[in-house]
Amino acid sequence: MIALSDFLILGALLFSLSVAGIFINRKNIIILLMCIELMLLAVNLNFIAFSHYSGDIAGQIFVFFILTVAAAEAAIGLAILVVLFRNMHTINVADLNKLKG
Amino acid sequence: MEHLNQTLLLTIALAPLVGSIIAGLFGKKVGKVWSHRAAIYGVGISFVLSVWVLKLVIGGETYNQQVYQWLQAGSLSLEVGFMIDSLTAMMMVVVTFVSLMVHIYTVGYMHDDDGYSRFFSYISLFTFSMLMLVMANNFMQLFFGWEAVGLVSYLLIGFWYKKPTAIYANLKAFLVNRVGDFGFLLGIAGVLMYAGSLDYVEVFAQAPTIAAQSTELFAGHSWSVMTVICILLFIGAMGKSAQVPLHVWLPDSMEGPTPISALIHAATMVTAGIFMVTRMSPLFEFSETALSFVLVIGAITALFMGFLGLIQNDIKRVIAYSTLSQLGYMTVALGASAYAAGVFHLMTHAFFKALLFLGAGSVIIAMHHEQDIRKMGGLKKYMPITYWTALIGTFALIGFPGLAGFFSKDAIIEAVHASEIAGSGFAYFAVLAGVFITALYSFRLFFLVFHGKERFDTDSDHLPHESPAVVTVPLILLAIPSVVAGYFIAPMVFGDFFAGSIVVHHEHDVLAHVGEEFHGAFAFVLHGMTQLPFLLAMSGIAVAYFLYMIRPDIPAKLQHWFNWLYRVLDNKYGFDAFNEKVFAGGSRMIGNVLWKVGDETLIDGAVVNGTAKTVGAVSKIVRKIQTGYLYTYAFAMIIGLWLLLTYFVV
Amino acid sequence: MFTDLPLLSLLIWLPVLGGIAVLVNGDNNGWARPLSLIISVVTLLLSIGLYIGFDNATYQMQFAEQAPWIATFDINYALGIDGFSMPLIILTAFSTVIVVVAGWEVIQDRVSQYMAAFLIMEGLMIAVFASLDAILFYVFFEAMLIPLFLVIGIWGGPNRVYATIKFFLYTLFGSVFLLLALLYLHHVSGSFSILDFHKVSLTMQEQIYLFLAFLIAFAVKVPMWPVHTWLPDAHVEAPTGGSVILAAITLKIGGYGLIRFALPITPDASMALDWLVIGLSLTAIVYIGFVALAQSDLKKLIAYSSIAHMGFVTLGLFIVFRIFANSATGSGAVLAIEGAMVQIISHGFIAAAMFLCVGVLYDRMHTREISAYGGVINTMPIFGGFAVFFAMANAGLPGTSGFVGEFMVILAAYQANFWYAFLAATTLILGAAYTLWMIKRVMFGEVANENVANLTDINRREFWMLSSLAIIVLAIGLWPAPLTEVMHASVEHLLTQVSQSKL
Amino acid sequence: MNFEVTNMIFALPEMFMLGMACAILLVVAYLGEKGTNIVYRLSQLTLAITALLIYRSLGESGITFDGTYIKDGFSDVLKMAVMLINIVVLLYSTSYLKSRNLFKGEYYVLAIFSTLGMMIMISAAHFLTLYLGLELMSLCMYAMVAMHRDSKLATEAAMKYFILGAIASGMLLYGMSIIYGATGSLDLATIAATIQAGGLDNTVLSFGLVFLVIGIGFKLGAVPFHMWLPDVYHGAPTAVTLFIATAPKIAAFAMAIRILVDGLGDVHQYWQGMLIMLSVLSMIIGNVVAIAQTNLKRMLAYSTISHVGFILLGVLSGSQEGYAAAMFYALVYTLMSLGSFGMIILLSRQGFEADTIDDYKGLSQRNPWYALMMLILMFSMAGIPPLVGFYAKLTVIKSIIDINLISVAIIAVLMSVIGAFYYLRIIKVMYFDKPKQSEPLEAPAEMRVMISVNALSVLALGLFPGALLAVCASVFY
Amino acid sequence: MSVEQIIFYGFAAILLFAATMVVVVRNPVRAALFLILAFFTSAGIWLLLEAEFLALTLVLVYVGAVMVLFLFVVMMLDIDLTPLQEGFTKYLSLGIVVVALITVEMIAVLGSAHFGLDIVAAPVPHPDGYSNTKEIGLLLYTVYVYPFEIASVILTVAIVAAITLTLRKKKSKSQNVGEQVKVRREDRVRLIKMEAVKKEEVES
Repeated sequence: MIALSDFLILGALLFSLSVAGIFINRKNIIILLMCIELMLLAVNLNFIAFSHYSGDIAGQIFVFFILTVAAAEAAIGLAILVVLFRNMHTINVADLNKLKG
Repeated sequence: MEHLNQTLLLTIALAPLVGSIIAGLFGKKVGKVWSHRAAIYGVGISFVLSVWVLKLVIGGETYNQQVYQWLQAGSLSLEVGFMIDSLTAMMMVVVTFVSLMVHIYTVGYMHDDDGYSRFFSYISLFTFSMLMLVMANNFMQLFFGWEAVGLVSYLLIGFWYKKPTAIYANLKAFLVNRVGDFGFLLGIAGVLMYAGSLDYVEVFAQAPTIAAQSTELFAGHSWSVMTVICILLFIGAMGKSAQVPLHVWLPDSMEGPTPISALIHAATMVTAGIFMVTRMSPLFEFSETALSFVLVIGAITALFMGFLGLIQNDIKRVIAYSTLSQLGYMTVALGASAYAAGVFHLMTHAFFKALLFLGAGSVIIAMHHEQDIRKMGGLKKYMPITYWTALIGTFALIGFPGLAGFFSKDAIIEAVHASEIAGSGFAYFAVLAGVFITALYSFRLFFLVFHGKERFDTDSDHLPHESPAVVTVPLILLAIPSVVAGYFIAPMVFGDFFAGSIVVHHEHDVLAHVGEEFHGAFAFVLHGMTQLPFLLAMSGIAVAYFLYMIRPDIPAKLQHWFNWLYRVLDNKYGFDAFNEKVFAGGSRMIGNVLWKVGDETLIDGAVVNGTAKTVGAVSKIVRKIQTGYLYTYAFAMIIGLWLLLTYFVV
Repeated sequence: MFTDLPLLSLLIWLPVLGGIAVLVNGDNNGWARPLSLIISVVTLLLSIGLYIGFDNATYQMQFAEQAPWIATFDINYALGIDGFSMPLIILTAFSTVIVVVAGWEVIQDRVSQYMAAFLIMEGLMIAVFASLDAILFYVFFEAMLIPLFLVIGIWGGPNRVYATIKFFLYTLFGSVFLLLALLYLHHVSGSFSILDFHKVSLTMQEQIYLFLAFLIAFAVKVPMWPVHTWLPDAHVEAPTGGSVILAAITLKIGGYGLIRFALPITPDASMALDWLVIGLSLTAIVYIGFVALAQSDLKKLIAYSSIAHMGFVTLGLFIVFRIFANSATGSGAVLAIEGAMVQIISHGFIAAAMFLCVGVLYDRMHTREISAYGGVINTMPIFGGFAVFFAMANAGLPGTSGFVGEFMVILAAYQANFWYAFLAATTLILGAAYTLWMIKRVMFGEVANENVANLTDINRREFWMLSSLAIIVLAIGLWPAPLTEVMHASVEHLLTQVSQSKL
Repeated sequence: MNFEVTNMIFALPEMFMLGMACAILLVVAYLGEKGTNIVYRLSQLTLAITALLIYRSLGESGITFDGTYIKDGFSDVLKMAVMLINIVVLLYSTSYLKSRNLFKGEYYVLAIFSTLGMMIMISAAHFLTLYLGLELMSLCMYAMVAMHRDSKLATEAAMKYFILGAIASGMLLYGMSIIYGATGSLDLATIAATIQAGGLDNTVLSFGLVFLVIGIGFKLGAVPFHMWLPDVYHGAPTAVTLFIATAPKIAAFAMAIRILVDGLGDVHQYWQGMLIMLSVLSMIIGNVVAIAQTNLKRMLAYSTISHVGFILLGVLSGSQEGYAAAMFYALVYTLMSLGSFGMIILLSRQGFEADTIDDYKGLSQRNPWYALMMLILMFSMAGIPPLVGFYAKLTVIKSIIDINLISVAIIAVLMSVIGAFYYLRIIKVMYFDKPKQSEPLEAPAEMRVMISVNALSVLALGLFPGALLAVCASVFY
Repeated sequence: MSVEQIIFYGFAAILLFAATMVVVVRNPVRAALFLILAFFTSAGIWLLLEAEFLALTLVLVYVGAVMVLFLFVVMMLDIDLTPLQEGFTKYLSLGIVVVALITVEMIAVLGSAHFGLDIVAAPVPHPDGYSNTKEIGLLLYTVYVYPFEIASVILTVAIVAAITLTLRKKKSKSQNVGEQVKVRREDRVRLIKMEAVKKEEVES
């Protein structure tokens, strides 16, 4: 039998990886967006695991909505990325430093 | 019996004030003549009524009532009121009389001065203040008068406010007086603490109780309360009455116009200290320590200030030092518990010293405001009235038998001789030596001014001439009491005139001891002729005559031989230099250090602006955290996550 | 008749609304000055109604008004005055008239704003003295900073920015602790009424913290050493009117606050920490006395002298515990508190007068450096007379109001400890030294330079302004009883409060 | 699983707004740029009518949509506030948008949708609706920030906002998943009931709470989750800054209350410490860093951070009074923020942003009235009575003093003193400095009136704060 | 070890590997492909958890739509990859340490002490004929109709936003004579005042 904790730890590792990815990656914004997807994946895993072990379907419903929103989010994120690229001709994270202090 | 009433007393006190206000505030409108008339009438009324009051007091009346309540705090009531007894009445007469003389004299002396009305305003105000001082029935009012005369003195010394020396002198006078007032005020505070009241009668009634207490000012040292209070009060007297070391202001005060030198810095204000200690005799009597202190200070003043008179060349300064010396005599009398003798000397001194000053003023007018005696001489023939009155004054001053000064001074010397309290031996020596010195410098002055060759330009058209009547009449009027006032010695010193106002404990009662051998004024004169003081005075005159009339070269040689001594005297024992450097300079330096280092560098610089700067600097550093890079932002969030997890979960 | 009117509300809101009216009226027609004068004079007349209708016999709050204001927290619009606040309100009303008159010709730039600022400030200050609700008090206490900040900043001297911001932050820094203390007291007592605060019992530790909070707040206002450094800067940069209000009223709020809050609310802590306040007060008197001596700027000198004089206020308030310890009768304590109060009032007049005098000179010469002057009395004799008079008052000469408070406090201080009196009495010397030395350098001597030679003596407006102050200074000095009578009952009550432990 | 149609009436304002949003979208689609004015009027109308609808239903309360939607006093008041604020926001932004060629229908569409998101958040009774509302609001705002497509700063800001916002959403979701795991429910009421029943694993609860607090902290802008805020405020077009600086704070506050109080109120001892940390850091960093700013928008951003610290003070007190205080603070803050950013818009014109502090030099001479209004706003932000900002600080500090957190209160007041400095600096440049430019200020009449009303209401509320305080209090007890 | 466990650990390993690669690879296309791998393995794990509907949705929606969108954008932007080859920067090690600490803490909470089998028992598998999709559908259109509607709004907004941001109006190549004639001076010429020197003065 697989314990709930195994799923949760997997989720935690995934979550940590995505978090690490966000600041490890300093060059490419697209990869940041992907890291965010990974993070949501970790959350979804949590929800589904809890839902499964508690026998409550609500968690899966939530995941359904997260998937929906994540898609919308990705769309907007990519749209902003496109605008950014048109303006700056780069998607290098390190070039986003006009606003500071 | 009810002749002494509030209206009468208020009139006496306020008449000069009214005169002062008219002359001062409306001087321009009413003109010069009405200014001096208002002032003179005011003082004149006071004088006449004072004489009447004296008569009533001699008749046995006394008065002690409040005029109005000044303030009430809890059970303590501070009032303005009058207390009239023999001491007060005598002082009132002296003050108003001298003041009246000075007023009249001023009409002539200040005739051409721009500040004519202002001057009358000031001296009338002074008269008012002095009357408030002497008529007070409580310490608060005494202090009021005390400070008020100080104020007027300040204003008058600086009367010629364009003169740098004058405005230096008035500031100095005020500040040195303030040092005295500092002690005085503390003394009053002490009185209030232990007596619970500031009313004379109540305080004096409590004197024995107070005397029984002791206090610890420094841990481990127990002091008699009465000693502390009396010494504090006496510090006030030292300021006002110019006792060493608070005497430094008096010679400088001669920067003021001569009439006020006569009125304030010779006859009346400077004697306020003497009056005050006399008034407080019920307290001082309980503290021999304080009395000794008074005695020693007085003796030092009497002797050492006399020396300084020897080398002065400014006519007014010589008289000023003689005043210091005489004030020392009075103080010595107080210290010896011979209050009556002190006050008696105060009175006689007021007359002859005012006379001398006014005479000097007359000379100064004649010499066109030249005050250096080395440039005078032979004035006898030019100004006979001044000469003769000055002679009377000088004789009175040195205590020539029969003149006023003789009685009072001899009484003091005898009293000190009889005194047994600590320091009386030294004091006796000092007052005896003082007699010789007094005679010496007085006649040095007299000879240099009035005798010998004219040392001024005799060819010019402006030869000295006798002063007008407004000047000479007061001289004559003052000369009269200078001669005759001494004969009041019987009732005032040895009689019971002051009974009820002065308290002397039996064991200190030196005057009673002296009085046993007193058999009337004439006998006293005859007796005096045979005594040491008389011989000393005569030898003083002789030496003066020899040195300044016969062999004028000797003083110069002496000065050369004893150069160091001369320098000491010329520097007035270094008091002025010391004060200027240590107190004035020191204060300014402390002020600067506290300001620059304390306020500006430490408080403002380090703490206030330092905090602001630190916050600003921190701000500039902390804003760098906002690098602009996304990963820093994310990292910050992760740090936050880590912190929260670490603190609140694990 | 006066008790029927909501006199306090009138006194607060008449100047505030009047000030707004002046502001709205603007500068274009010539009404700003006369309108302001009328409003301030009417306010002054109304404030005299307080004196007339005042009942000396009771310590209870009089002319009380109460209306709910913020119901949620039970914060009320509660007003009332006792013997402490009543004279201060009259002082405020009087000072404002003086300020309006003082600014009559001098202020040419944005007149309506200037006048409005002072009128509004008047209302706020009166409100501070009249408030019986802690939050109401605090609101007015703080709100007052705004107009003063603007007045100094807009019409002030060259270094005004530094001075205003320093002034504002300094005082704000102090007062936030007051806010904390008030909120804590509400936490403990469940009410925001100051009179309820008086009754609440507190542990020693609570009292100590509350006391320190009060002390910080009010010490900055007073100002006490070492939190005084804002005052010289603010004074130097402020226009004359600003200096007058600052010296005459603002500082007083510090002393008033200690009377109203620190002493009755935390009597035990006040007693335990009286050494601190006494020490700081004596430091202020001596230290600041020396510092004043070193000043070369007229206003700075007077500002420092204000600090030294205010030292007597705090000294007077906090020696009472020692006096109680030393003597059974309370008359010394009464003397101390009343002395402090008299000093507060008297300093209001004298400092105002001194600043006006400097203002008179500054308007003509545009410098405050003492060295730029000399022999002014030659060209301005009448002014010189006033200046010397006020200088004497500042030096505490008997017969002027400056004497009364110092005299009372020194007398009382002796009963606490000889050395307190000793140090306090040094002001006799130091106060005279710095004041008269300044007078000597500015007023006396030969005419120092061309500018001084061209000075013209004060005009009628300035004459009346100064002479009205002179009359009051003299009147209080000669007969302070009418002033102290109104506070007897309140002082007695305060002493009962401080002598009852709250533990 | 009863589907009760009648209860849907509770959601009438949302429904109306959604319908109007779609209608506006159609107008935009068909009329294009020509219809922007109509869109603007329609948007205002929508907000106004929604406000009216909410007003008409005041007093009714209940839960509907099977526990996903709640209507109570809290939601009504906050929604009303959001509507009114957004009406003013749209009014202020119009002239700005017009002068910068941004006057397009999309702005209004996104604004209305975002407002809808806020309403959903405020009325959320369920993690799911809360999350969806949050996303709806945020997605619109990301897009709005990027709307000025030619501006490098704006797009940079949008990108940062988006990435960090997405991370924060991820964290929030992670927290929700843990709470779901711990309590077995996503419904706030059920969660509360489960916690009250006890027997839960507290470590897990507080673990989940950490992530929820991060999500809340991010949306509010609390340190250390604040980093997006200065950059976004600075980079976004002022009209958008105005939008995101005001109403969304109310929604974020509502989210905080919904999650922490409605859902996890019984474990407030767990989140109290976290909020103390966030609050203290926010007050310190916000106030200290604001001092060094020269750009007014950026300075106001940092000031926002510090205000958030104060709002959190009220929340963390865990008492009803504290919640009411925090709510009062949030409302007051939005009002002041509205005025301040409105003033920037008012002073800006084509090619000139009026967003550096120097641009305000001598404003009192150029236009005394605006200077006075700005003065009121700045003093209010600094918390000086008799302006309403003071009462906001007063109430939150009172609430933490009542729970004996004196040291936090001391930090709060000290920081407010530091904060006063930079507000004073604005007043200083307006009143004490000489003007740098002399061009007359021009703005549409309605805007001039509105800004005056805005600032004067800050004063009026300062004189009579009782009513608003009572409203806030009535919501909680 | 049961089949389930083998599947789980196998998938988990691949998932973690794929996720790591997403984070560390520099080429966005490869990152996207690894992400797709991660989604696939996730879908597998979800199947283990009896969430069939969601597993399929993940594959369909994510792999089929979202990742395509990603790849499309990557391609479209035509990013010059060379500057992106630079290494990691300075605080990285610190960051890794912090993340590691966080991970440890998370595992400590989520580990078997709190969620082990002895605490949360494995659920009884659903009976045959149980339809996960049906269950979700039933709830979605009844209980969660309100969120469902909101989700639709969010999708609408996403469309609107994306279009607003990226749609560029074609510059009209044709001349509009009418407008050219109607043009006024103000429309074309703008007089602006510029200060001679702009002093970037920072006042403290």
